[in-house]
Amino acid sequence: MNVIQCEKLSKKFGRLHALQDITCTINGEKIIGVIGRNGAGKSTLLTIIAGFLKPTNGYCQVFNENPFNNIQAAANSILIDDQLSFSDYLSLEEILKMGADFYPNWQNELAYRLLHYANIDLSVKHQQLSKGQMATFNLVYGLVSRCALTILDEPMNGMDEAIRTDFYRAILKEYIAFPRTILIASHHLQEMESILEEILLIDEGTVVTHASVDELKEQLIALSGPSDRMKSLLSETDVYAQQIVGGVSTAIVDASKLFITEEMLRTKGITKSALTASEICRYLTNHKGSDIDAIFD
Amino acid sequence: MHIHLDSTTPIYIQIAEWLQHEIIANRLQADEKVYSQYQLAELFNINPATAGKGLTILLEEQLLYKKRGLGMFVATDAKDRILSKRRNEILTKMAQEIVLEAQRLLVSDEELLALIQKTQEELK
Amino acid sequence: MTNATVLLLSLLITILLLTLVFFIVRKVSNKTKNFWTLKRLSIGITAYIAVGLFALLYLSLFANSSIQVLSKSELKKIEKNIEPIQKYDQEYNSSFLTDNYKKKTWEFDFLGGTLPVTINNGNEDSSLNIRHLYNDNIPAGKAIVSYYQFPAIIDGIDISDKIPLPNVYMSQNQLWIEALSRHEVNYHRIKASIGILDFNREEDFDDDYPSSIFYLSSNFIVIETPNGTDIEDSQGVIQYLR
Amino acid sequence: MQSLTNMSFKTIIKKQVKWKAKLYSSALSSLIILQVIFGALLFSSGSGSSGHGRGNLNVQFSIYSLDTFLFITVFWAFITAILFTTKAYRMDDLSIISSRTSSAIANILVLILYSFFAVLIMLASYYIQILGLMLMEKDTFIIDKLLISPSIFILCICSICLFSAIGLLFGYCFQGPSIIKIASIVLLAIGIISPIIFPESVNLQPFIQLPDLMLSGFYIIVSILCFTLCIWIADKSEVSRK
Repeated sequence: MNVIQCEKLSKKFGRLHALQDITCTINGEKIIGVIGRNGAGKSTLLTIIAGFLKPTNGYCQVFNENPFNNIQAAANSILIDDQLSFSDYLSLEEILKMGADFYPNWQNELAYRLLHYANIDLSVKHQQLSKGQMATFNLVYGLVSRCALTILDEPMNGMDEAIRTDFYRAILKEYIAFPRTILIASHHLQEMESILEEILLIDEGTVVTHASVDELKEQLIALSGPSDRMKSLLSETDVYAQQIVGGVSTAIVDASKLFITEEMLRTKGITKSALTASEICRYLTNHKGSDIDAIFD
Repeated sequence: MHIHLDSTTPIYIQIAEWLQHEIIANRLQADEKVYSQYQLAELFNINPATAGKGLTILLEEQLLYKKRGLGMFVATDAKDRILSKRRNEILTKMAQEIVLEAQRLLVSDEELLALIQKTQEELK
Repeated sequence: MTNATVLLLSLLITILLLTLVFFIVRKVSNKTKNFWTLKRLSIGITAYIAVGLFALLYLSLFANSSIQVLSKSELKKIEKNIEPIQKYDQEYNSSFLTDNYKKKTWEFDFLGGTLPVTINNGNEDSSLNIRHLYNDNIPAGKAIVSYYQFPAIIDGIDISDKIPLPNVYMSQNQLWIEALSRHEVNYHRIKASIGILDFNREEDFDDDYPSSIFYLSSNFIVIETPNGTDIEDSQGVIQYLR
Repeated sequence: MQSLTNMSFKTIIKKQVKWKAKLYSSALSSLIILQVIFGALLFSSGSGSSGHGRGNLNVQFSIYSLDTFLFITVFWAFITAILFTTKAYRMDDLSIISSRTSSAIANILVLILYSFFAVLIMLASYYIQILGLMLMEKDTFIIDKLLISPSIFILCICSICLFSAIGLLFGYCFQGPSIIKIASIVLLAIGIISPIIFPESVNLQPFIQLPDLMLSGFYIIVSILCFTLCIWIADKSEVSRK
């Protein structure tokens, strides 16, 4: 069964095209990173999947049902973002009690342990928490609810470095303990890359690529070598970025369009190196003329 | 060992290499049960699927074998095969790189051989 | 401006006032949010309802008002009783002046064969019904002034006790009768129903049973003098009864 | 694939109502505060008065009926229902299992439940006021009707319910799709302007003449209509988090 299936999904807010022709399928229990720049449409996509918004065109299905205003979809999915709010009259402890009442797979003890670890006092109220604490609490709330589809939109915003590392590990451990589909939207791919299985890269409201992390990492490579030798090579492939420093040029190219053996490269004195996933995402979503240096020229 | 995220080598290959290393170092004996993908995931803080991919590589090379419902075990001749493979593949590749680098740095063949001999003596 | 617009405007002003108070209350309650936990809130609300229930219980057990609201049948009876008064009065028949209704009597001595009477109505709204009666049993030089109060009922309440008695006195061999200045009585009536509805529905069926019985001649001041003694009524407001 | 949670709509509504009824109880406390304030302001004058002048006697009745408290409660119900549709309340629904439809139904049920409590609070305020009055104004205290009749009780609940239904509909109209938003503004404008231009078109007399229970029934029908519209709009609405 497909967990999420989007077909030619688009969403307009007035004149703004937030999403255009999103087609993607997510199946199985995976941790998937939804990556994109600010305003790429990540949050809009996630809120549509969570059933908060209605697509303007196309359709979106979650667990083979239209999630919009659907109570079964709501019972099996949870969206955690910085807008998550709770009544002013509830202490954190009571919030956990409420969560336990609603979500059948709720892990109350785990919540207590995680919050204790994060040094969050359970007797305070949600809006009294600091930004980082609130993000931590929200993430814990999302994790212990153990919904089949857990959507985390920028879950680590405001958390400090140490707690971020801890909670990426917490997400992983919770996932291993209770496999489910976890969507994590973030622009900090670097720090969560290792726990992801797939990456859904979104830019300007469309899906740029949807691949496993390893596949993504093989999409682009960096070549560097003497400029004259590079020139002929680069004409055959798509170049994403190029920099020439003192006769040595470095270029980011599409690996799938590079038909040349490693020996050939070596004899030409060109070295090949891999890029990190976050670098690849950056290059894939680089728009023409979006080079910051160009502005200062 | 630590997984290097920013290393040019993909994580699953690093996992496969680590397991091979453990076999060579006798920390994983023949016919011993190896880590499951979940154990590896927790150990290295990586996605279980990635860890599984690392195991699959070894499985495909028949360095591991699967017992249904029990998990994966180290093949009897795993250590020998790894060692011979390393000799063949890795060493050849490294030699190639050394030679290429030597050419680039205009080091003569004699000088290169002497350097290798000298390094061997030092590390003995 | 029509009546409806006035009503609409006053309603609007009331609603504005209410809104203002409502939001002030909310602001204040937001400030004390930390004290008002859910538990304390529910305790507070329950306690308030309980106090209300206690008030009701206390009222229904111990509230005995000294003033009774007359029932329809009682009203009917009273109406029947006092209806003839007007008729008798017009026929100069004094037989309606029974002792039951006599509230106060003054006795005065005076000199001479005539008694001058001066009546001071105070203001124009109050009119005193003053009657003159010859009484053989009174010795000469004496006059008896009696105040009779017949039932006066407004909205089912007998207010005859509240009607102020006039000031009656002799001065310089002259009888003075002075109405007291305007007098106000306040009642607090408890009606556990919806007033607007009652008010709009009332006119339909209450015609047969008036809840108010209040005739202009509900009280009389009767001056009794011995036979042969005349009354000097310069204002011409005194009627004679047989 | 792990098995999906299957929760019936009814269970979720039940849980939502349970939590909402608890969490929104501050609304009831603000009703208490409102009533205490207005009860104190109108302590000595009551909700209505009628004056009767007879002679030099002025009889003033201060009538203590349910009107003031009912008016406040009805107003409170209207505002509270609108507040239920505001961001603060809507956002809280998103952190639990809910859909717009389930939230709307839960809101409606909570409002109906609160209508009942509001009547209790209203009566509590009323009887507390009466008790205070009895203790302070013992001599002028008249009991026409101490106990509220069941039909008036039902009518009170129904009127509070009606106004909360109108308020909720009002709120949902502004949360809903833009077509509904525009349509409701136009309807509202017509509703406000028409009685000003044609005051005689507003004639509530026939309604007021209806017996209490029929009036209640009419209120219930209108409330159901409003509530159904609310659910229908909620069903079509997206989550607005602005």
